[in-house]
Amino acid sequence: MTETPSPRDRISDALRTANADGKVGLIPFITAGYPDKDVFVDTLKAIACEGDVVEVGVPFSDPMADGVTIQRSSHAAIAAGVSLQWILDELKAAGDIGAPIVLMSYLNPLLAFGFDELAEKSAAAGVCGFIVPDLPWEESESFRHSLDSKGLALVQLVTPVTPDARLELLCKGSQGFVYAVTITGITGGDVALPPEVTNYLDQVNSHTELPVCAGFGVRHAEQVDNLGKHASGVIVGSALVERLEAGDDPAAFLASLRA
Amino acid sequence: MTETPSPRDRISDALRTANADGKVGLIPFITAGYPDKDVFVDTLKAIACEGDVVEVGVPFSDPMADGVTIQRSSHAAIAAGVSLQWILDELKAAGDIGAPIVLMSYLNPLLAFGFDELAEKSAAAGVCGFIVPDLPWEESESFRHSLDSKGLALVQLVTPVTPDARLELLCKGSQGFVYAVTITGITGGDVALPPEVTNYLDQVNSHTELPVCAGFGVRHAEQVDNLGKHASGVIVGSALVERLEAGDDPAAFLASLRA
Amino acid sequence: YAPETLVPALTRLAENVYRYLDDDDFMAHLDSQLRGWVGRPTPLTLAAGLGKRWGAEVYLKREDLAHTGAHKINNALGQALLAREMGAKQVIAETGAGQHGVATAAACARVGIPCTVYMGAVDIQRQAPNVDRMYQLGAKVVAVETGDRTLRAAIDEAFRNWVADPEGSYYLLGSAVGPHPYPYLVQRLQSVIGTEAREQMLNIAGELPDLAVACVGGGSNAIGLFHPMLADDSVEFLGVEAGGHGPGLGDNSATLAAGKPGVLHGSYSVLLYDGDGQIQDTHSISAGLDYPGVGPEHSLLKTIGRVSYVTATDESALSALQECCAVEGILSALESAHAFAGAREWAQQNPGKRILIGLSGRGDKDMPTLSQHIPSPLVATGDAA
Amino acid sequence: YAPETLVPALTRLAENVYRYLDDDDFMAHLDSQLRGWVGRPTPLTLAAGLGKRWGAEVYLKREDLAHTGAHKINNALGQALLAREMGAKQVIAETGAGQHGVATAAACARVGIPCTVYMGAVDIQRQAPNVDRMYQLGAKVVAVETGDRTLRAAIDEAFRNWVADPEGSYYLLGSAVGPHPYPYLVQRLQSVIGTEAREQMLNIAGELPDLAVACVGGGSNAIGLFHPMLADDSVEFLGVEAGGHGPGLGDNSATLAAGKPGVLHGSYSVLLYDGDGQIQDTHSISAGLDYPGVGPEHSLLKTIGRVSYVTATDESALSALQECCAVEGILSALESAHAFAGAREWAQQNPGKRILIGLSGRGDKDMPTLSQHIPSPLVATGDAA
Repeated sequence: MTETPSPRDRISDALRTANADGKVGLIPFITAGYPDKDVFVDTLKAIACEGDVVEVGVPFSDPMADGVTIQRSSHAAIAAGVSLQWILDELKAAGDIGAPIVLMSYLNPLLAFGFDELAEKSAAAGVCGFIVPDLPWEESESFRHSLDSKGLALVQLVTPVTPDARLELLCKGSQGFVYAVTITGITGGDVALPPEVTNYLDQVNSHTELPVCAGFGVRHAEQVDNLGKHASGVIVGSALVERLEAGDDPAAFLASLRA
Repeated sequence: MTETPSPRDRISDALRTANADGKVGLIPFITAGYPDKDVFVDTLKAIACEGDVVEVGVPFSDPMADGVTIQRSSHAAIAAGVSLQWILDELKAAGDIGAPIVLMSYLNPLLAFGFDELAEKSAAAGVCGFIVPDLPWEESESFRHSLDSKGLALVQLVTPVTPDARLELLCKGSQGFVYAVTITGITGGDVALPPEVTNYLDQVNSHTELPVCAGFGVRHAEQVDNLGKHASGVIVGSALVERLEAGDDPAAFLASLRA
Repeated sequence: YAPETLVPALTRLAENVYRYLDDDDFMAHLDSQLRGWVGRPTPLTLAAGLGKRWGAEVYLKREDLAHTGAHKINNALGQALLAREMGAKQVIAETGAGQHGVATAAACARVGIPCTVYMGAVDIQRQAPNVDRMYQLGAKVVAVETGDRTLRAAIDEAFRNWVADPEGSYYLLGSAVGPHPYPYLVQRLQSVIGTEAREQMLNIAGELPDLAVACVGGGSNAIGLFHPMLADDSVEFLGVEAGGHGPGLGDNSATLAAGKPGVLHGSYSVLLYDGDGQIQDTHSISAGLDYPGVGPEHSLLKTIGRVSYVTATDESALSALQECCAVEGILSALESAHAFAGAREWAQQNPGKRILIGLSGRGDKDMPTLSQHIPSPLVATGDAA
Repeated sequence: YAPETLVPALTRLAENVYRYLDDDDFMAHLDSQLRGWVGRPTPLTLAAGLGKRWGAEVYLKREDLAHTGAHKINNALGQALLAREMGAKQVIAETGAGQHGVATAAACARVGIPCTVYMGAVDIQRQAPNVDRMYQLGAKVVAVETGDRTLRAAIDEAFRNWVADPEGSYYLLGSAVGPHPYPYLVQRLQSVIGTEAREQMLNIAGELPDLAVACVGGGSNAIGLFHPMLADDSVEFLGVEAGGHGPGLGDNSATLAAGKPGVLHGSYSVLLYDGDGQIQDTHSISAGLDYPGVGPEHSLLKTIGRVSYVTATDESALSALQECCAVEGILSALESAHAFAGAREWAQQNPGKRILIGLSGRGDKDMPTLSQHIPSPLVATGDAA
């Protein structure tokens, strides 16, 4: 009898399955309830058909590590009444959407909710893990403790400026996958990867058995293709949110990236 | 054979003659060339018929001891091209206007003209003396020296705050008449003289044989009548300039003051 | 609690902070610039007029007389010198009331590093004179149109831009907030206020104050005044937060009075936020106090009871400002006016005491706000002859 | 050369000036207020950046750091204390740039005497921030709509009002002009600048300057800086007047360069006037220098050749102001910027010298003018993700 995989393993498994199929893992990101609260779950299901893992942004008033698109979507979602509680309620009601869900949230909404209660309700809602951009490893023990009890992942972020020793620490500590942030986004016109990016991704891979997913400004299939040679997956954020804002079909856009 | 009176004596004589006729001496003041340069001499002659001595204001850019009416008229006259030279030219061309003329001027236009040349040209133009509000006794020697050579008066001003010893000095030093300034003007409605004013005038009189003329805000016959009991003459300045601005007949106004 | 992108930069900053703040040459150079350029020591003024009205002995620590007009320059100069030592190519900074922006612009010009200042669009409106001063001093000013368009949004934006270039840029944070080592660094650089004031009290008053009072937004001027006297048991401390219109959520910026522990701008401290963890929009008549957080050391000092924290409303700050103008001829910043309001109330409850007030800045920058609240009747030369 | 009405008041003032300025108690009290309230001594700043650019060793005497932001407070405080000793019921004052008005308002508030400030309507426009500061400090401000509606008209009007009540009012004149004893009184009270600067040069630079430079309008800051060093033969002096648009009559305020002896505002000195003796309308970008006269002691110092006087145009003053901002992080007043411009030119002709510049005030008040001349491009947070 096969043991049911833990929520955090479901994330890695989904990415590895994609790779095994010869595809780059795809992690679409949407800000919860944006631009329309009423179709949140429908949108989620639609992108889950095309993506391997789905990243749902919990809107925060002060998204200090994000660009203007995510800022705009966060403030609009808050104004529309989107909260962590609402998201968990929606997810629970939705049941399995077809892909593992990772919540991206700044720390304060999580603190306000309470870590233990959050872990319990997240697990119940089918959430598999968290990405918390303002929670460095050193200060994450209390939250990790709560997540561990439910087998939820705390995905660690690494960056091109992370020193090697710390890279090792973070790669060891990460769960689900390793989120490799780059600072300089790849612009639409330039589909070739500069050597410092490929070197960086190769170096991250050398420290971990987990899938490494790259958070770039991915907008085109060529980028995905090139990235796939150095990373297990890519995260598609702002570009997707902009498509949703424009009323385009998110699934078609995502499908085009791996065409 | 009677000696021709000096210009400065012509001033005192005119005031004493009025007093001998049972009248208060009347010294109308106009700003030269205001409000209309073309009728300056005509206006002068008209007011000379009613006044005993005529005071002509040389306009100055910074009349710091005068009120708004004289300021306004001075700036307008300068703008119209009135200068000390122009005034002397006009007076010379006019010949005898029927009353002794005193020029009122701040010091700087006189300095710019040159004291000796000024005394000579003033005497030639029929000017009998000067009133210089910003030339205190202590600093007047050089100018007095120039005036003396032509027998012209430098009228000294005294004020209610002048200490007694200084009052004596100024009264002794004055020529033509003593100009008794008051600070608080007598308003139209109040024709009675307050005791501090009558005391002040009586005190000035006690220091001099010269006629004492009061520079009040004289506007009504009753004021002139009351002042006449304590002063040899009154100076009518702002009220007359305002009549001229309004286009009223200056002679009729002056006549009404001694009616 | 900083984004991972900043962790190496913060680690490097912390190393340099420990290195240079204990380096005799660096500290001697800083001291000579504080004396020769900033104008330190700033005076201690006996405010006899206020003392008489309040029934107290009142002293003012005059940071309004420091170069650029507020205590902010102590920190800006120290960090600009540090940035130069660390080889920074540019400095970025946020500003609320504009005082930190002006101080940073001036310090960077003096030290020779280009600088960019992020300022909320709302604050740009209400502190226009300071915006022009930053331009004149060569800073690039960026109007932040996102979020609440005040100090908090400006900090968000400054961090966001630091994240984009954490090695080449030095983020010159203006208050005792943010991730480690900023609260420590700012406290160290601002402690010159309290160190001087302590010595001046002993020299001029002959004794330490019974109470030291300062306004608290982020809390840098307060921690600078208080820290060097915390070991003096006879001294009580009062931090005065912005009470705004009143105690309702969103009506004030009284973080310690109304907040809960939380994380914002990389530091765990007391914050104003709602049940969902969203940071609360705040209100204060003074842009410099209009911030939903407070330095972590103040949280600690409140918890251990060493410092009392109260609030002063917009109205009481305005009236205290006018009183200081009328009686002492000193036009205080609206921020500092909160300290005066708090001191006045404390004096009424504690008659006959010796009070030291941190006058953190001058009020020239507040003219647009003050003119709105306090009418200015202009008289013209009339027609009376 | 004052109206007779004022002679007794001036005599009484002169008696009191001689009495109190030689009275140890009065002078000790003044000194303690200068230290405790004004913030004296103001620093001497080594301006290494300017020095490097100019090929000189440059020091700045920082009157911009004095309370209310300019040297004017030295005189205003001294005279306000004198007015109180003399039992004045109210103080009247004129102001050009507004600095003297603000200083007088502050000093009168501190000393406890009501005050009225006369200010030309044109200056009220171009120095609006200072007008609001005067209001806040409790002064009554009267807009002078007569004459040229600048400083000169304001002095006319202040005298006119003093004439109306010479006993109850104290006329607190702001520059080293007007009838005796004002030029002497103002020189005495401003000499604290030069006395401090002389001592600081010896302590900090180790030697006296080769050149001391100051801007000259009425000339109070220049006489204050120069007077205590006139006996030092090794020191040269340079007074810099406002060259405005250029040398044409009416285009500048360069009294000593272009004027003749004359009488204005009760004093015989050099003046700008036309052939008819009418005082000339003047022009300068800096309201504080926009005056057609100059203190009589400057006339004398020019005549005997002890001080050289030159002019700096509006344009060169603006460029000097920007240079000082960019290199030293100090925003100087437009008035003082003329001294920088004059110093810069002198340094080019006299390489390698030690130059002391009187930085008479800060430029915050000039923001409306500077913003017109130096554009301020505002950047907003863009759409670049």
